[in-house]
Amino acid sequence: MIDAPLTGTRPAVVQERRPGRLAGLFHRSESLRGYTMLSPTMLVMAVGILAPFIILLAMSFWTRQGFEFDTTPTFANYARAMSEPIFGAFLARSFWVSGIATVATVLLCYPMAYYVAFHVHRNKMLWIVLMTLPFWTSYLLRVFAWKVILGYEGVINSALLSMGLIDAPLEFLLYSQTAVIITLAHAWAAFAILPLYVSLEKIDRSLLEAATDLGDGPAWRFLRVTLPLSMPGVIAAVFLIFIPTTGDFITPALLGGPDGAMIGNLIQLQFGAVNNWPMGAALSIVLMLWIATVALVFLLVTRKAQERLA
Amino acid sequence: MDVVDQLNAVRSGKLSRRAFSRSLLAAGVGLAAMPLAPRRVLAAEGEQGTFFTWGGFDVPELFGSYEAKNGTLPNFSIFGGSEEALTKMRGGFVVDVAHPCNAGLNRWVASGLFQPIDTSRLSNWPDVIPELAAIEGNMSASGKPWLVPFDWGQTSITYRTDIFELEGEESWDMLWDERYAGRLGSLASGGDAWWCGAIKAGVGFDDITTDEAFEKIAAVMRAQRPLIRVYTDDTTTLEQALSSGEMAAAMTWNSSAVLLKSEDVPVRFAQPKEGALTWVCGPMIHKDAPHLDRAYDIIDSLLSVEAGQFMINDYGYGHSNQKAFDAFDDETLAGLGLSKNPVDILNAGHFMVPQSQEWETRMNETFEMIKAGF
Amino acid sequence: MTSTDAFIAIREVEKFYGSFQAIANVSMDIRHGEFFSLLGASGCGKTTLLRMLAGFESASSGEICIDGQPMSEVPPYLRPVNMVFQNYAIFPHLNVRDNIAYGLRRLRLPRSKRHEMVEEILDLVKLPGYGDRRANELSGGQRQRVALARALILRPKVLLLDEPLGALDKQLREQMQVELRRLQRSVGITFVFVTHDQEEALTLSDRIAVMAGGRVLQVDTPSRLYEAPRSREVANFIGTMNFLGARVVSRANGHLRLDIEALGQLDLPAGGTPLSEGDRTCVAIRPEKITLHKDRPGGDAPALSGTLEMTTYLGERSHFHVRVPGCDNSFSVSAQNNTIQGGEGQASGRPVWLTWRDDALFVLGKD
Amino acid sequence: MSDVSYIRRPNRLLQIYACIFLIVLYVPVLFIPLFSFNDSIYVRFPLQGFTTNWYADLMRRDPLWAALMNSLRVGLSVAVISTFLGVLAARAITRYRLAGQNALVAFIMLPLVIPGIIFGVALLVLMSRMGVPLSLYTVALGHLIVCLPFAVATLLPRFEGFDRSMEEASADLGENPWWTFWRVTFPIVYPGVVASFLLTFTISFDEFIMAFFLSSTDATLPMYIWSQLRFPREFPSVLALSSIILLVSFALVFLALRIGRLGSVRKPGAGSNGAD
Repeated sequence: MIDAPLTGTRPAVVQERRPGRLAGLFHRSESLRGYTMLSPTMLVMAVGILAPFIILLAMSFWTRQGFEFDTTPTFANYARAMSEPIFGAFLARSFWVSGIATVATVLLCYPMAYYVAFHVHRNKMLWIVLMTLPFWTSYLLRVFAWKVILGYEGVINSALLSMGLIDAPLEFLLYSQTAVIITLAHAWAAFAILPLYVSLEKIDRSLLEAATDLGDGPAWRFLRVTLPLSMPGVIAAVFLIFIPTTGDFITPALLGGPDGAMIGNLIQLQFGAVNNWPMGAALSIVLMLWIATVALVFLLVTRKAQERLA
Repeated sequence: MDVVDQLNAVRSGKLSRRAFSRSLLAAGVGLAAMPLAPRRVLAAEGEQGTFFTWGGFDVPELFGSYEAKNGTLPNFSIFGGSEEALTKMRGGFVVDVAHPCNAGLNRWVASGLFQPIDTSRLSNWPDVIPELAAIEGNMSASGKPWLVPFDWGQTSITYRTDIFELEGEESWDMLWDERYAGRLGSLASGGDAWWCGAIKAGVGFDDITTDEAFEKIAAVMRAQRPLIRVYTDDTTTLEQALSSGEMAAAMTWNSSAVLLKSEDVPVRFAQPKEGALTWVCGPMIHKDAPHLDRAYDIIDSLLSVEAGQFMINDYGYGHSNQKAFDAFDDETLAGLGLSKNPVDILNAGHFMVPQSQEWETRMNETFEMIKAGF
Repeated sequence: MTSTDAFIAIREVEKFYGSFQAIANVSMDIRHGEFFSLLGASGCGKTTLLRMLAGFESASSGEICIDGQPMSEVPPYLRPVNMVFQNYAIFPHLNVRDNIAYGLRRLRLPRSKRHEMVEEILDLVKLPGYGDRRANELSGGQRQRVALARALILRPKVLLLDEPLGALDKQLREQMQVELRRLQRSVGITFVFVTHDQEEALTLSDRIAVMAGGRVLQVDTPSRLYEAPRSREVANFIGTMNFLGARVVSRANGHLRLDIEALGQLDLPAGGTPLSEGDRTCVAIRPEKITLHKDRPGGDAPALSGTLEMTTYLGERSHFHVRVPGCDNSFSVSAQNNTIQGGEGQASGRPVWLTWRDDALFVLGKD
Repeated sequence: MSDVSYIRRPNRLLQIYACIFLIVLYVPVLFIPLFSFNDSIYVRFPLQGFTTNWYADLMRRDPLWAALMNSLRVGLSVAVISTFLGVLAARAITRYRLAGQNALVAFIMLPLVIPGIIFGVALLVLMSRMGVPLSLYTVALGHLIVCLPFAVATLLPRFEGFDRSMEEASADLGENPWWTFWRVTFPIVYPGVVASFLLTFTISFDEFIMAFFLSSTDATLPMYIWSQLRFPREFPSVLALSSIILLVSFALVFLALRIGRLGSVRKPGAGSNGAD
């Protein structure tokens, strides 16, 4: 937009409350006002995101030296992250575990979101609240509760034992990747249900009727209309679950057992017991880059799949 | 409750939605404007000292004399392991008193974050068992100790007497017993497990820094890993697993066995023939302690007889005050793996030797790799 | 027009959005107490101009003065104008009374006084007793009245109306037109009214500015606009018009001798047109000023012969399309049904003759 | 034919699935109140007997109350600030055409797609490098970063659906931008503000990872729970407190829903006897 230059030759305004020159400029320049309004948020984000990341990036090129850091830049940490198999293995395990958990969560929540969007007519809000209320309890306690359920004398084992289906408690339930996956899927369900519900609810019902009218049965209608139109929700849900769970370290720490530890635990160790902050920083950067890559690939694949379907 | 009243008012139409939003906002701003640190609110009672310690030591029973003197309990900050604590303090976290153990003593002192303790300011100092205070590296150049011994105990094996079939004497072999593969537990911190591995591997604590020792211990730890159900820093997990029978034996401290016995679980705190791992912990004062007088009050309170009796009775840990043991008979103490003469225990077991930061880092890295399966 | 007439003076105002020129050098005056309409197709710049009066858009260059005061530095909330929005912009979170009293906050009136004013204005817009209704409980016409009341209660120097009747059905629209006119008379405030509906503009306005492509084509009273449009564009926009291409043969004594297609040479008054010999132009005639004959009329008045193409029956009158040889477009003829010679059932393809009174044909500006 | 359309006719299979889903969703959560009445410090089956001791015990657990208060303080501060900043940002984004707008929105949403551990670690590094002592303020900053994207994401649709002529009408009626915001904009986007407030409060109240890296002496409730997971003596009290929190939040939500429903029932009823 082109604004008139503020020339000094304008006739004086005889208005009672005459705003100043600056206020005038402010009143006229839309984008200036916009940026001013956005600036506090941006400032917080800059302090909270940009600054820490710059320092994290810098630190990842340092090396530990006793209590201090050697700030000579070096790729040693990244070289280690590449060469030592433990890091790659943990990264792969993290992606595997949270990938499975994500797929399971989205698959299990989709019918539920679908049900509420299409088959609940009264009190939809009540259903939404019912589905999100469990997430108002502490995450730690929910994880802990799963420990009770999956445990040696836990609910599942007791039930199976009393039904005579097993002779001894199943030990693989707890302290395993299975336990981590089950717990993550439960704990993050709300993050799948809400975006799925929103995207399904948005679908114009007349589109479904049109599909039926044009000869699609329920299955085809779902595949050719409902599913593609709800893809934004599916993608949002996948990102909202996959990314945070990849870096999770509490759930594996509490339920994972020796074989369930994930990259988050390794990073946390670098800042804790192992006390190698530069290595931890490097691992964080590596994790972030990998997540970005995986996310990108996922986006491309879904786009391709959508094109194929359409 | 305020919010409920407000909601009711909205419902009955007494309050317009605008007024409601405004009051909600006002409440939010009010609360937001409240200082985030509650200590400022307590300032009227005088600033209290901060004790940086393990969970479980933040109980009023240990601070009777402090409370009597200052009218309230000190502030607590809780850590999960002493490494984590040191890392945090090196990151600039200032407290008055922190609570490390003898294994970390050298590194804590080397960090330059602490000041020697003036024992003349501690009324209970004369009753402290001198051998505990005389641990290696504890004397500063000025002749004052860096760390005042407070609690001491053992890392050993707690096992279910009804499940674990003992073959011969109690021994560290119990935690390497393949009959109980998947039913053994271990503490996750290298500060316990690695040292126990050294005992099992027959490495003397004085040789623990050698490469050879590293390899031997690592081999032992690797052999143990497939047998372990879970490594955890969380003693509750081990206790629960023991009490449910999920585990037959686990590496624990004294307190786990005491707690399980009080719940009538048939367990024993083993006295392995190779000797248990022995340690002593105690408070250190931060060099920039903002409340130095309170810091001494905290330490003196920890050293009191009352605190000692609570530690022995409720937690099963040893205490540094000789007089605290007077209330207990020898049998009780023996059952806890304690003795009125701690020198007996210290001699019978393996007393942790403080190590350098480099060693700690190498050990932790190696042990974490082993735990992760590499 | 003298400067004292200019209650709102718009001087050489231009508005660019990027490189797009929304308003092109517009200058005009609006008199005090006048019902003034901005008429044009959508995108002609009429709403932009209105929003510049309200202060929501600033001019890229030029100046707008209201009651002698330049407005460019005055933000919307300090301007002595109020607006009725196209969608009425009734605040959904307030009831009718609070909506109407919205602008009174600044005046710091006692509650009872405020209440009284609202009741008074509710009577004026014929919504007594509706104070407690919420916005979503009102019909379109009621919303419009509330929007009017909300703006009028502040006694603005100018009331701006942005196509306020567009969202109403035909019957309600006509009713509201009458009412708007009544209101404007009774409050005596200058109204600036934006519309794309020429009939509405003709009905309501004291004067109308016809706009196209960001320019003002003509500012005039409704009758002058209808009877004497200055250009083909204006003529086309207001009502239906038949055009005949023409060339100026000569000009003398305020008369033009024109060579008109299909008609041959004719003398017409030049009016204010700046035409001179050799210029190409148009002559125009309104459909209702043409008389349709089944048989060749007598006398020597100019008459055109053609064939009837189509008849549209419109109840009180009928519309005929007549093709005349030598003309590009077919002629539009409108006649009251009681005056048609030959009545209903005019068969297509039959020959007809067209005649008109001498003064019905007039010449437009340069093409 | 039923009164619902073809697309919406009931599906028995889905109904059964929905029931099972809700049960699975709730069972783990309901263990918390269940064990808060169990007469054992260990959380395990079989149940040992009924007791309300843990609730009575709550009163004496000062550190627990301190942790709760800390979490409330941080949560409310974070909710107020992030909602406020979210309102500003959402308004700026929807109201003005800004260059690089998409990049700015993407930047704000960044924390949604970066694991919390990385943020926690990065902020910890920054704080320690700058010599800022850890406190509830640093925790609040961390939570703010986590919550802001949620606040903006909640508020943006509300502002996008906002009819700009409402604000113009207010300006036209003589209100300056400040009053226009409070008298028109805010009341209209109010439901979004409440949603954002509740969401950010909930997130902050339960946030663990940031608090893990950024807290000091003053533990937040999740940090306290974490420390108590290792010490069974206090743990049942944690369960008791959590049960109370659960109950209060259930009550509040249902109350709010009820009010909402009463409001929405009243409106059409009043409308039907009015318009035209």
